Order: sequence, then structure tokens, then C-alpha cells
Amino acid sequence: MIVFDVVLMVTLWVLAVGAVSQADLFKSVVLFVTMGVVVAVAWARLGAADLAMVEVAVGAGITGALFLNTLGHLEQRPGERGEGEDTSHL
Amino acid sequence: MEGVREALAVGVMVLGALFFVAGSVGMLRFPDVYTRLHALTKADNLGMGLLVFGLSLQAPGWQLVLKLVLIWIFVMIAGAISCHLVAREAYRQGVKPEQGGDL
Amino acid sequence: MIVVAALVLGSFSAALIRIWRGPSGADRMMGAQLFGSSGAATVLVLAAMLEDWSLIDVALVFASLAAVTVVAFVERTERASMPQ
Amino acid sequence: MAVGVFWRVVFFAALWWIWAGDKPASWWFGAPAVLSAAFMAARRVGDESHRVRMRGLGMFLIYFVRASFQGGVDVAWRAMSPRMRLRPGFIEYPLRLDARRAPAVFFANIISLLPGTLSVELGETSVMVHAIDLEAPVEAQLQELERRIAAMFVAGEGA
Repeated sequence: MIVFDVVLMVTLWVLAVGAVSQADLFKSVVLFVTMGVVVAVAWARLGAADLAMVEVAVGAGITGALFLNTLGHLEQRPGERGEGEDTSHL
Repeated sequence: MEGVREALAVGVMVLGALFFVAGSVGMLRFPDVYTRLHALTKADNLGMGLLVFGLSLQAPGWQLVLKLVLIWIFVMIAGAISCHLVAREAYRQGVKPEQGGDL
Repeated sequence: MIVVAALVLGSFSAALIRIWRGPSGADRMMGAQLFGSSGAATVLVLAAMLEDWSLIDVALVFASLAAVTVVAFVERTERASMPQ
Repeated sequence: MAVGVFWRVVFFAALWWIWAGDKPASWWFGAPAVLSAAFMAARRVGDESHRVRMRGLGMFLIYFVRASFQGGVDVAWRAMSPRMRLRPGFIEYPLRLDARRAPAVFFANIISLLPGTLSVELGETSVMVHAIDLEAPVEAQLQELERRIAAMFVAGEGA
């Protein structure tokens, strides 16, 4: 059981640090979604079924979808205006 | 009798977990997006099925068994749909598959 | 039972490598998908291990929402690649 | 139409019952949810519904469980063997089912769960399939699947 907990904790750490320190926004969003899943597993491990459910639905499901949508809009911008302004730093 | 059932359940679940591992190994070793999708979808589907079967043997009521089967069906639907969508997306973006030969 | 949990969790880290290395967006999404299904599996094993059967409901939510992010991903790339 | 709504209500009620258990109070939420889900589903599909033959369904389930077992074992074996035996490639499979209707969509989704095949794109008259081993009899396998699906569905009143 202790092995399980340690692996869970390390995965959580790696994902959390990875999600905020990415230059590539898409990668960052995917890492965030994955972190939502692992957080939910952690809640389940702690016996908090209700929290785990909310975490999956909100953290991994809805927020991930909204982030991806936002990213789509951000990437669409320069092409729409057609002025070729440099948004590559995004 | 109870002991046999318990042992069977654990055995089936270990087998299911092995399929999960095999799927992940395939996902790391296979050469391109399409073959990786093969590994992921099929191995996970079967692993989940075995896990659900093993748990059903231990579940305290048959309503839980129905719920477990429902989970399996949902995972299967989600797996099939997302697998198809990812493959189609890769195809439309022009990701080239590895061709022929032993890789 | 602990063996089962450890094995399933082991496939977690494999998905992590795939997300990290890419190379394409589709590969990363695939990694997230694996996290979804093996997450559900882990919760199921936990339910049996802790004998807390209410965790089954968590796995059910996992399973029914597994496709949402993938669909959002596909919609996004489809819109981004559409000719203006 | 009315018959279709009835069966959908039964279906969603069963789903709710599995999900929420048999506590009577849960139906205060369940009944409206079931009814609205059934009506939404019926409106979405219109009268283009297909009947499903019970016998065909049973046969198909047995076939499906066996085939998905084979699929999992097959791909796990390939992944684990030290020298991976892969001969991947695309195959264009001509559809005999009508691509705009439910059975073809069902077909395309099931392909991904069967040994060695993965559906890539559902076109007007064909499905693009990715096979993991081109030397396996992919074509014959797909034909068998298509035949079984055709046997399961009966064209509804909309046909």
C-alpha cells in the first residue's frame, strides 16, 4: 500500500510541476487534465468518493474541454485578422 | 468454495492488470500514432473487462455487478470513439504511418 | 490485490512518458486517454482493496466523462486547421 | 414514433435504476431526467430508428466478446515479444452498409475493438482502416463483422 501511495504522490508532483512549467501550451493543458485525473484517484484513495467525483467531472472533464477550446481561439486569432502579428510567444 | 472464488477473482484481476501494462508497453514501443492506438484501445478494453469480471466475483450484490458492467460498456464506447477521432485527426493532419516490413 | 494496484499504477507512468515525449498532439492526447481508462481501473481496484463500494460510482463518472476531452481536442484542431 | 419513445423511456429508466439504486426517493430526480433524455434522444434520431433483432444481438455479443479477447491478446503479444512483428498499413474497405446510417457508424466503431484493425475515416462509400498486420486476412474478417451487424439490425419504419 505504501508503494501505491508513493507512486501516486510522485506522479502528482511531476504532473503539477510539469503543467505549470511548460512552454508549449497544449502540452500544459494535457498535463493539467491528467493531473485532474490523478487528483481524483488521490481523493478516492483517501476515501472521499464525492470529492473524487466532482474532481473528475470538473477538473478533468469540463475545465480541460474549456481550456482546449480557449487554446483553439487563441491559435485562430492571427489567421483571422490576417495582419501577421507575431503571437508565437503564446 | 469462498476461498476458490477469492483466488479466481484475484487471478483474473492480475491478468487484467497485465494487459494494462502490455498496452502501455506497446504505447511506448510501437513506431507511430496508429499502431500505438492499436495497443492502447484493445489492451485497455480487455484489461478493463477482466478487471470488471474479477471485481464482479467479489461484489456483495448483483446490482453492483450491473454497475460494473455499465462501467465497462462506457469505457469501451469512450475508447472506441476517442480512438477513432484521434486516428482520423492524425490522418487528416497528414501523419504518415510506418509502412510494411518487420519493425 | 496490491500487485494489481501497483501494475495498473505502473501503466500510469508509461502514459506520462508518452505525454512528455509527444511527438505529435495526437500522441499526447492518447496519453491522456490512457490516464482516463487506467484511472478508472485504479479506482475500481481501490474500491475492492478498501472494501468501499461507493467508489464504484467514481469509476462510473470516470468512464462516462472519458471521451469529453478527446472530443474537445479534435474539435479544436479541426477548427484551427479549417481554411479561413 | 410513439413506440420508439416508449422503448427509450424503458432503456433510460433501466440505466437510472442501475446507476442510482432502488431507493424510491431517487426517482424524484430520476423520472424527469429519464423522460427528458428519452424525448431528446427520440427527437435527435427522428423516425430513422432501426430495430434490433434480439437473436442477432445475442449472437453478436458472443462473437464480440470472443473477438475483443483475441484482439487484446494479439496486441499484447506483439507489444511484449522482443522482436515486434508489425506490418502496418492502410486498407480501403468498400462499405455495403449505408454510410449515413446507424449500422455503418456502429461498424466503424466496433472495428477499432477487434484484432488488428483500427478505423481511421468513415467515407461516403468506404471505410479507411489501419491494419497492424497486412498479412492477416483483414478483408475477410471485416466482411464477417459487416455481415453480423447487418443481421442484427432491421431497417425501421424510416427505411
